[in-house]
Amino acid sequence: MKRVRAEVLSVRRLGAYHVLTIVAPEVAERARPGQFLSVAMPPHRAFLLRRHFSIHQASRRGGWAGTLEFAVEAQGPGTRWLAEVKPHRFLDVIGPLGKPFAYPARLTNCLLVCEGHGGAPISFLAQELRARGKRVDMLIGGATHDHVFKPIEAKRMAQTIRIATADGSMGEPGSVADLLPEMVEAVGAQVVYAAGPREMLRRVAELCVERRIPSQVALEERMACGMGQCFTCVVPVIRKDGSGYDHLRACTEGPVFNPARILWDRWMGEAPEPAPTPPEGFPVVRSWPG
Amino acid sequence: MKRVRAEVLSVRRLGAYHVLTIVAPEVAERARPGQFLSVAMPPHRAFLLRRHFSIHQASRRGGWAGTLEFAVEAQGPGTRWLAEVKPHRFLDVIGPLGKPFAYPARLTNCLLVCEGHGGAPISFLAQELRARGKRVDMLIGGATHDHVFKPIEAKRMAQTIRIATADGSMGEPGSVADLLPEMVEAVGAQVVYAAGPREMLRRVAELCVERRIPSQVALEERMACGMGQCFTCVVPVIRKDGSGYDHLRACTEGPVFNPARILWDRWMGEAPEPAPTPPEGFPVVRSWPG
Amino acid sequence: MAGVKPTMTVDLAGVAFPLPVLAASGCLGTGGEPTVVDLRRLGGVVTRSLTLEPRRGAPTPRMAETPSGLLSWTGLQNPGVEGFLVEDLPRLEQAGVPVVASIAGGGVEEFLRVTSLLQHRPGIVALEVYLGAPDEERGRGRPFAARLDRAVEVVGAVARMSRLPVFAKLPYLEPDLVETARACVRAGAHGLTLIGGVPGLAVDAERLRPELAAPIGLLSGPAIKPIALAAVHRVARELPEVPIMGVGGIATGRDAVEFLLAGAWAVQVGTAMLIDPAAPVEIARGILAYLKDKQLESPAALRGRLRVPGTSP
Amino acid sequence: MAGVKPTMTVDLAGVAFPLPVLAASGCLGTGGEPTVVDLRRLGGVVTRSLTLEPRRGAPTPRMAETPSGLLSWTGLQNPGVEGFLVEDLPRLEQAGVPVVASIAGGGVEEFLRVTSLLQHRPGIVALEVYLGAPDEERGRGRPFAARLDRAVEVVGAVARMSRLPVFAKLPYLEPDLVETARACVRAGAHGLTLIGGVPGLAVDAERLRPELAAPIGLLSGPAIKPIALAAVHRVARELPEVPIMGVGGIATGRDAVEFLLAGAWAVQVGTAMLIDPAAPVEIARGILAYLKDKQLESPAALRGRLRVPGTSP
Ligand SMILES: Cc1cc2nc3c(=O)[nH]c(=O)nc-3n(C[C@H](O)[C@H](O)[C@H](O)COP(=O)(O)OP(=O)(O)OC[C@H]3O[C@@H](n4cnc5c(N)ncnc54)[C@H](O)[C@@H]3O)c2cc1C
Ligand SMILES: Cc1cc2nc3c(=O)[nH]c(=O)nc-3n(C[C@H](O)[C@H](O)[C@H](O)COP(=O)(O)OP(=O)(O)OC[C@H]3O[C@@H](n4cnc5c(N)ncnc54)[C@H](O)[C@@H]3O)c2cc1C
Ligand SMILES: Cc1cc2nc3c(=O)[nH]c(=O)nc-3n(C[C@H](O)[C@H](O)[C@H](O)COP(=O)(O)O)c2cc1C
Ligand SMILES: Cc1cc2nc3c(=O)[nH]c(=O)nc-3n(C[C@H](O)[C@H](O)[C@H](O)COP(=O)(O)O)c2cc1C
Ligand code: FES
Ligand code: FES
Repeated sequence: MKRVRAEVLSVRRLGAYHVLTIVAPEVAERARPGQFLSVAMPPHRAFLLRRHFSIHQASRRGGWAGTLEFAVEAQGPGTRWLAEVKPHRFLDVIGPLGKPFAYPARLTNCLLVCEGHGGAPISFLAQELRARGKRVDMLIGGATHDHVFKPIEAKRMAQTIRIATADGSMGEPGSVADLLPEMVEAVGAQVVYAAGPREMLRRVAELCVERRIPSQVALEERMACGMGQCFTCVVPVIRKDGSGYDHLRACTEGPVFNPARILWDRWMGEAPEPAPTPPEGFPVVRSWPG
Repeated sequence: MKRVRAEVLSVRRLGAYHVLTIVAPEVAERARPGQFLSVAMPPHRAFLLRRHFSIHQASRRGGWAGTLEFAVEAQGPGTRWLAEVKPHRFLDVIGPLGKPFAYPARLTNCLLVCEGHGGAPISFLAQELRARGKRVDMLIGGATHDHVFKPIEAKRMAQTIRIATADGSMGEPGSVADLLPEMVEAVGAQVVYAAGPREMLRRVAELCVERRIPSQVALEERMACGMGQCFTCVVPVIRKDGSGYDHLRACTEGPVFNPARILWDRWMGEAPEPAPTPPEGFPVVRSWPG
Repeated sequence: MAGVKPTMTVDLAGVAFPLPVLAASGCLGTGGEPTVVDLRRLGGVVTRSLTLEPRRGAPTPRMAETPSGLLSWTGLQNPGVEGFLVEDLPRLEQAGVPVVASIAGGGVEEFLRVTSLLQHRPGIVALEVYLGAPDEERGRGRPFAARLDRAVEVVGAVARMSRLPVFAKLPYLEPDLVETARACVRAGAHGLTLIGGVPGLAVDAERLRPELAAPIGLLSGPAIKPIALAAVHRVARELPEVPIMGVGGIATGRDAVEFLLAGAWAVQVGTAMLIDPAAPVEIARGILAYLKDKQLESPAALRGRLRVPGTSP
Repeated sequence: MAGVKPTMTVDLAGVAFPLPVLAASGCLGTGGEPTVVDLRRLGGVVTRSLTLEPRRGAPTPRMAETPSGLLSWTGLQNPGVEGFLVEDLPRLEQAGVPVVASIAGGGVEEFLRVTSLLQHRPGIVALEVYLGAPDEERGRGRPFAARLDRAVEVVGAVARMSRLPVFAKLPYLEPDLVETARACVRAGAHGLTLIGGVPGLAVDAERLRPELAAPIGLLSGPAIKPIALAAVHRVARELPEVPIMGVGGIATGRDAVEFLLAGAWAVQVGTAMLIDPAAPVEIARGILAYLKDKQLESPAALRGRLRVPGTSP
């Protein structure tokens, strides 16, 4: 990972997103799909922490060599600030961070599933898989048609593509997870990749475990540092030997995980937990049985 | 006082200052020299409190009717933000606040003394005194020639004017307070008005008390609200009956005070105080003998 | 969606406040000053803490700005009970806003005398005992709240005398906040106001001096919101029957909702009102919008609804 | 002006730190992770608090952003002493940075076993006893620091065993901070680290849940700077001979200078390093610039130089 002062080349509106192109050759050179960037906020703000964004594009060749793209969905103060950044401003960027998606060695049929801004890394992945001669099929979704990430580009890259929106304003109504079982059959998916909201990822995980399809998901967990220092971004992941689980950092041991090993209930806060001992104002360490 | 959404018409660089012109008819109508404005800071900043500025100009007639001017000396984050505000942006402004300078009824020879951004209210006052047919003489100073506030305009309004700068880059080297005794004699000052740093004001006060010249000074004390609500802005002022002193709010009972009644030592933190009782983490109320 | 029309009235210890948003003590002068705040649109006004005699308070400087916070110590400057009754109360009464009188004193006796002078005055609906006030009698200037026995003594004495509901206002205490709150309630407090700021220091590195003459001040504003929320949550969980006024860093309707969810029955607004005199009005509007959105009938429906994982809702 | 060339070395309890700026516990992983932080340019590294066995820590979410602050609780996740010695210490040693091992445990015994395993390891120059750790033995999960007797017991036991200087790290306590600090020193602590964050709560009003699973976390970052400064000032004034590491909200060289003026001997940087991994380096540079500007020879020359009006300088 590198820390760079990256110039903003452009900010383009894209439906519900703003796509920022920045100049960061050292980062672009190494960036792989699934990895992310961390961007510092401006000084004197009440919001201090860096914000994290999946790498949507890294150009290593041609006229755009050395540039990176990421897509921002403006929600809170940090993303709103970024969406309004002016070209030629410099950003304090660290990247590439985290573990990328692994490419399949032998298997060829890759089904890529995304919802919302999860489309940013998935679209990058589609491109890289295609470059490796894989067959790519895609399921793309979002809250409204504005949230469906780059459907035209997806059509160009994918063999087949289906779209679902929560409000039915584009493609089928509902979640991409509803279309998943059918799609897996239809395209003969051998590997599934997914990025997007937890509920959707969890359903992807369940289906893939059930059908024994190898899969990888890119998660988002709140990150204070994004660089492995603070341990605020952990995800409960079952150990390889099955002897329990560990809290792994989404920023360094992720954000790409094997969904079969994630303790989804626990991660999503639905595990039946013992009532917390009275913290009396101080946090309490709770031991979590493996 | 009124609270208004005021459009910024222009921001002009003026030496070390930025002069902002805003549209605020209801405020402009009532504004008098010595009064001030309070300006809200933008959201999501680590600096929250309103900032306060003397009214430098209030146009009630002509093409600029309904506009107000104030001069900002960029020092900290709040004033730096204001100095960079773009025209047509709206500011949340409350004003006019505080007690204005009183105009003399019979006396005619007014000596006006200022240093730094104290020139902003003093220049407004000069204009109003002239409009009332008074003789105005001025002493203007600052750290460097860049800090001498509108000397050309002052020359137009004043019978005589002398300038002093700390670094000697304009007028005489030193403080305006050094020139004061001479100037008082030379112009036959009957009333003295002053605005600027405490050290200077205090010397003005001493001279005026000694020579029994009526005088008024505009003070700056830290203000959390500027509207009389919080009592953070007080100044120790001797009671009229001499029976002790009160803590008067600079924002409502000032910022213009009779300097003869200010306990300068105490205000400037130089009064010999009893050692504070151990606060043990909590502030301690200390009673201050009158 | 059936349009629920929430009522905003809240009842704390038998006092009905028309809105769950009050002006916090010390942030609206004594309440009688002319101000851009529209008193009629407040749920209530807590007065500046009142002592028997006028107090001049701490020397200046009295404030410093800190990251997302305000550090201040005015040292209980106030016009004294008489001054308040003559100068300020009439205007508050005329506005028809419920007045909570914040009472202070250097010792128990003073608290009692202030209580006796205030409790029969029309317009005053409750008393708030300021336990952050320095105990000049037995505490060498430390606040009454710093010693459990003294807090209990003051609150107990006032509660026994008072015909009005009594709220005990506590500064931030660690780790004994819950214990002190409980002791105040046992001693007779009908409700609690949490919290009154956190001690802090600001340093002027250029002049090698504290920014405040005090030199320690109380930190308020958004910076302390998480601290105040934790305080309210902890006490409300242990004392769910006791009316709590939540205060500390509330600047938006959403902030207020967070306090209500954490267990407050109503909220007070201090620093935010110094910045935006209309803040309490906006905050009340925000609570109303939230209630409508969630189809809830009153602020009380939010009380303590925070779902802590692993505990029943 | 005669160019004074300040030396930046500071001595705390016999340990010479090359710079007065250390990485605070828990904010540099265990210290062995690859990071953009250049370890060689730190005055020292305080490790994540280490327990005997690996701990998995608290469930997620573990953090929330608050106004000018970070609320977090990781629940002492750490690889255990063995994991640390094998995985992390070698890399720290190789970088040649002084290592302060932060030790934790659920009870006195665990603190002692951790001490015995760490105190002979080369590279470790001091121990920091984390009294914010939950007392699982006798405190029902409240921190050791919440009970004076327990704080004294742990610090005393570690200090008696340890061949290295021992720093007691205290969370924010009100009103008993000075008393607890003094008791820790009497019990054998050679120095103090102040402070370890302030308990806080953040609420997600949409989901009616606390933002943190814990649900209470520790507030850190600029928001708490005034609180930490007051803590350092109060303790330093009472215990001027005791080396204090100041920590809480330090983000700039100027912030660090404020802590040194208030009485700290050195500072630690936590949250700021999560945002800007080079923060400690910049902070050290800022201190140096200040010393040069003021013609002072070392950070020690700033110690407690804060001139409180009415007291002798
Ligand atoms: C690995 C990773 C990749 C991401 N990729 C993208 C992307 O490509 N496009 C995009 O629009 N967003 C992405 N996000 C989410 C993005 O980081 C958050 O939307 C953003 O931080 C919110 O900041 P805010 O100030 O707008 O909102 P606020 O809600 O004010 O943020 C408050 C705090 O919560 C954290 N936070 C809020 N939402 C999230 C979230 N979903 N995930 C992690 N932390 C969060 C923030 O970082 C901040 O610390 C990604 C997050 C992670 C962890
Ligand atoms: C009645 C009055 C009239 C003023 N008129 C002018 C003017 O015409 N032009 C001008 O440039 N400045 C004027 N000032 C000073 C101006 O308010 C401060 O320079 C400004 O608030 C500093 O804000 P900052 O964010 O730049 O600095 P910071 O130092 O970051 O401010 C931090 C805090 O200290 C307060 N503060 C800092 N300096 C002063 C000061 N000198 N007086 C009062 N509070 C201060 C700020 O309001 C803020 O709350 C006036 C102040 C007062 C009280
Ligand atoms: C300038 C100022 C003066 C205050 N004076 C008092 C007071 O006299 N009595 C009191 O109980 N609280 C006083 N407070 C504390 C507030 O009532 C409130 O508890 C605290 O500021 C936290 O709330 P906030 O963050 O909304 O300001 C004062 C606060 C400020 C900022
Ligand atoms: C994510 C995180 C983890 C922390 N973990 C520990 C810890 O394990 N042991 C400890 O003593 N302090 C821990 N702290 C507290 C810091 O060392 C420091 O005391 C506190 O954050 C205040 O300093 P700051 O404002 O510079 O962050 C942690 C702080 C953070 C933000
Ligand atoms: S975000 Fe800090 S360790 Fe992952
Ligand atoms: S600044 Fe609030 S009373 Fe003057």
